Amino acid sequence: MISATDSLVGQIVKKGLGFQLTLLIIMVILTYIAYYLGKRGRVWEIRPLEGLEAIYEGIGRCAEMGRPVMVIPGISGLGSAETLAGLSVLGEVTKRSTEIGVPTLATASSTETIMVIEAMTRNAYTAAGKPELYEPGKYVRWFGSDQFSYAVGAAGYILAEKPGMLIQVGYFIAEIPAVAEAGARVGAIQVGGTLSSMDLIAMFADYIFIGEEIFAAAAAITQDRIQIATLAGQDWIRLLTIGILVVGMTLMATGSKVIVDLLGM
Amino acid sequence: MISTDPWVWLSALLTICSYTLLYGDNPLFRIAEQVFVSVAVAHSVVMGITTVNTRFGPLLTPAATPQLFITLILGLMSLFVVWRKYAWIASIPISIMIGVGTGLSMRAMMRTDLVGNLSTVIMETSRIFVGSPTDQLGYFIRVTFTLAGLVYLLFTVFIRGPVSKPVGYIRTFGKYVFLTYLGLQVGNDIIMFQGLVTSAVVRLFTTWLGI
Amino acid sequence: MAKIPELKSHHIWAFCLILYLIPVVVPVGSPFQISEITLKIYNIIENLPEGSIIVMGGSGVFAFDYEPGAAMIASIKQMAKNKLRLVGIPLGMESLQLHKYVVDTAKVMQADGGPWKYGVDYVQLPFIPGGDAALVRLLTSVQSVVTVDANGTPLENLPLMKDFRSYKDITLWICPHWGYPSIVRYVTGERGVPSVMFAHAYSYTVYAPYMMIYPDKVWMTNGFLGGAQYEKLVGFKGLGHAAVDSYTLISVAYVFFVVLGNITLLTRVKKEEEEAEAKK
Amino acid sequence: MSSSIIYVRTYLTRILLIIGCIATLTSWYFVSPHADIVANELYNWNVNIGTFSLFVGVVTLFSRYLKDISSRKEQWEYKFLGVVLIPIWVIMGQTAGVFSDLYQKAYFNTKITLHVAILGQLMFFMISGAYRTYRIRNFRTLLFASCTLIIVVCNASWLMTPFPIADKISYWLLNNPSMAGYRAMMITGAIGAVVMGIRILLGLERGALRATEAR
Repeated sequence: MISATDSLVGQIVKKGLGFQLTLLIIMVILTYIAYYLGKRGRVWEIRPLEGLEAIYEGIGRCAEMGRPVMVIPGISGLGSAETLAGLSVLGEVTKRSTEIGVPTLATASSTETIMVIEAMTRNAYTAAGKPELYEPGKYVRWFGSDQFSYAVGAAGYILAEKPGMLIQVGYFIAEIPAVAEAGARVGAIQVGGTLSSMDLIAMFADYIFIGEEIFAAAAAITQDRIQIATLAGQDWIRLLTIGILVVGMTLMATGSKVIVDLLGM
Repeated sequence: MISTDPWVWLSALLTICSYTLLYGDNPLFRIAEQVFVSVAVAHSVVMGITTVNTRFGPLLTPAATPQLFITLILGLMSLFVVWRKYAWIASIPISIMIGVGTGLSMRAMMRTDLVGNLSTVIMETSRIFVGSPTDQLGYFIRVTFTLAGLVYLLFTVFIRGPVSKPVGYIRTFGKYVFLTYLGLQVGNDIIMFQGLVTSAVVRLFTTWLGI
Repeated sequence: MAKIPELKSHHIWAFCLILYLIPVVVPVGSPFQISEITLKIYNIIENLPEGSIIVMGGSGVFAFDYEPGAAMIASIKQMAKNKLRLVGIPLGMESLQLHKYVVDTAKVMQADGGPWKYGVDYVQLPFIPGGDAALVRLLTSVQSVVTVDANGTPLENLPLMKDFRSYKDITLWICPHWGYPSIVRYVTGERGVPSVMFAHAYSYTVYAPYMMIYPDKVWMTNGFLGGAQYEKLVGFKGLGHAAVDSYTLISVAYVFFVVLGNITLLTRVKKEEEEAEAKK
Repeated sequence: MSSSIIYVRTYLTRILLIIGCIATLTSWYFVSPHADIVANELYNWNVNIGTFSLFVGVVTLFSRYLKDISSRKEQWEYKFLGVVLIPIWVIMGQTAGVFSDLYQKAYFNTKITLHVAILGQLMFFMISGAYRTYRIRNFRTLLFASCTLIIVVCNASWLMTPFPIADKISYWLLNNPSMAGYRAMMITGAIGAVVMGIRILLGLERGALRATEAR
């Protein structure tokens, strides 16, 4: 009976891909369950993130020093998940700093991102009961939509305004050194996070969001149930992979290659 | 001897213009940047026209197929992405591209980046106790660092009870694993960026000025 | 203890620029050894049977791919010497220009006095859009994706393309581009074709896990250093050598400035401590 | 636009997306010649449709530049340069051909030269940045700076020549601790990518289709 089933499966599923297909199906199920629970109101706690705590502390220090905070949510448009995470951070920073009278400055290279930042700043001042302090273009600057014209403009903006804290969270690539070096010159505390050029951010930043921590930070800030549920679903899969690794390594230590064979590589 | 090739002169002058960035924002850098952006966009147009000619040329011959005609329509529809009002027209060809791209990325990521790495980590466990001490240490580091890194990247999982402390230590260790990787990567990046400066310097002083 | 003043960035940059000029005026000619992995790749290509088809392909940005270009040029010289055949498959918008640049610089074509004849030993395909979907389809049927070469010549008129129909005809895929993950995932992972990447120093660190996944099928050199090593193996001096030459001085400057930065910090802390002590 | 048309449109795009995704997955995981035919056809379609994406940049750029030039917005002069340069370049490219020596020379000596120079000068920022940020204040900076410096010196011939082991140390560090750190990220990145795919497939994530939603 078993061999008959095996041969039937063998006729349908390609050789060596059975486990990968099973894992994919499990991932579909886990993702959907997490989404379903999130939609029904389940909220998961997110572990403390060093970068986020540093940002909150940094706002206070900027208030003490009488210097502004500068936030840059990356060089991409709104289609990038990293930029959206950066905007979540920016929204929270603007809200908190406006409440205690610290100006939040921002720049970006994409015009659609600039529009969103401008709206966020206006809302933050209105919510803080200080709408008279808001002026379009006063806190948000645009230096061109090209990578390096933005970088040159941002560096000049930093040198002129001397922010006490520089936050770069979003989508960045090779232009990071040109901007972050200016931050180092004015002695700003730097917090950064991106996926593709994290090494360059890490070189300059005092606190970093490592890898997908930027999405965790965005979810923690917005408390968006679906975002948190996605994070939780991915965590279940990460736990599953850690489980596969631990079982596989234990068996391998006893001389059994069964998990490796099952993985089909 | 100084070069007499006009292309070399153009290249050298543009290099100088771009290096004025180190002095600060200035019109020379802006000109260089505009040339850069314009040529990049113009190149994509030239490539686009050439590729359209190559791919859709058969439409004017008896070898034309209905599929080719359909993809021409879909391709033209995709251009509507730039007009906000009619962007929805582009959603049809884009949905095909996203569908195929998503499927390809899922199967390839699953095989190579996920299962491939898991299989490799497990295999490496068997090599921790064989070979030279340097190799043994290397395999030990590979396995433990990967596991610690994975534990660090759990965000909503909280282990309570007696094992919570050890897991906390693993998580802290995971953070240092990433810092080690990032530090080593910056070190290796240096040779890349400085090599690009070298090529610019060689262009200016050897090719242009003939030193 | 006197406080060391902070250096201005412009002074540091001016100093570095002078350092860059030194090897141009007086070549340092720094010696370096050949890494095991570079030698291994060299030997793999060296031992390929005459007439084997090698693909140079992928997608990337030319300016970044300038770095892998150093080793690519050297390997093309080696291929021509060993009577191997090469097909260029550009999957990125600038890849065609990179392919032309490396082949022209290697001077292996008959027009440049080399042994290769276009269409017989080397064919350059045109840019193929479509990303990974194009690559996946091309692996199973080259002619269904592309029908002419970069000059517009029909593929059936090129003798080399008669022997190159699918992944089964590829002996080795070399990627001098940033987009190596696609090559590993689809060419090596799905079709089992061995692949080499002349990696950027940046991409060596991030693509190294692929070498561990496919230890007998994926190999990478490391940046300009790997390029210089490959040039040395093939026996000529190109951009790799120039980069390594200037790196000799720049690496010293890098260490010097880090040490200086720390001494500056130390003197500042000491000074602050002394001032605090005096206040007491 | 009436809501029923929007409804039909949304479902049509969803169905096309699912067909593309399922065909690609089915042809890989299952023994199915029919799925192979559909997938292969869709790959060819992708290549042809992808050709047109090359024109999107120029349309966007031109519409923005022309607007800025007509309203004499700040730095319109540079944009004017772009508007003049692009057609000239396109004519040159079409006349000479992309694989010609003339085109190659023009492209290499402008765009590539500039790109290499701009990227290269980041090296200067990295050195002055290292001077300021690699100051050992805590364990984190100690670890980070030492890792960087070890690789910087081990890659240098002045150390490699008297101490050939430097090359081995460099590769050992890159192939072991560095590789393992990135591998953890690669694994979670792959999980993230597959989950993103699943969410797109299940209609929980609109991804790039967001860009084409009617406003």
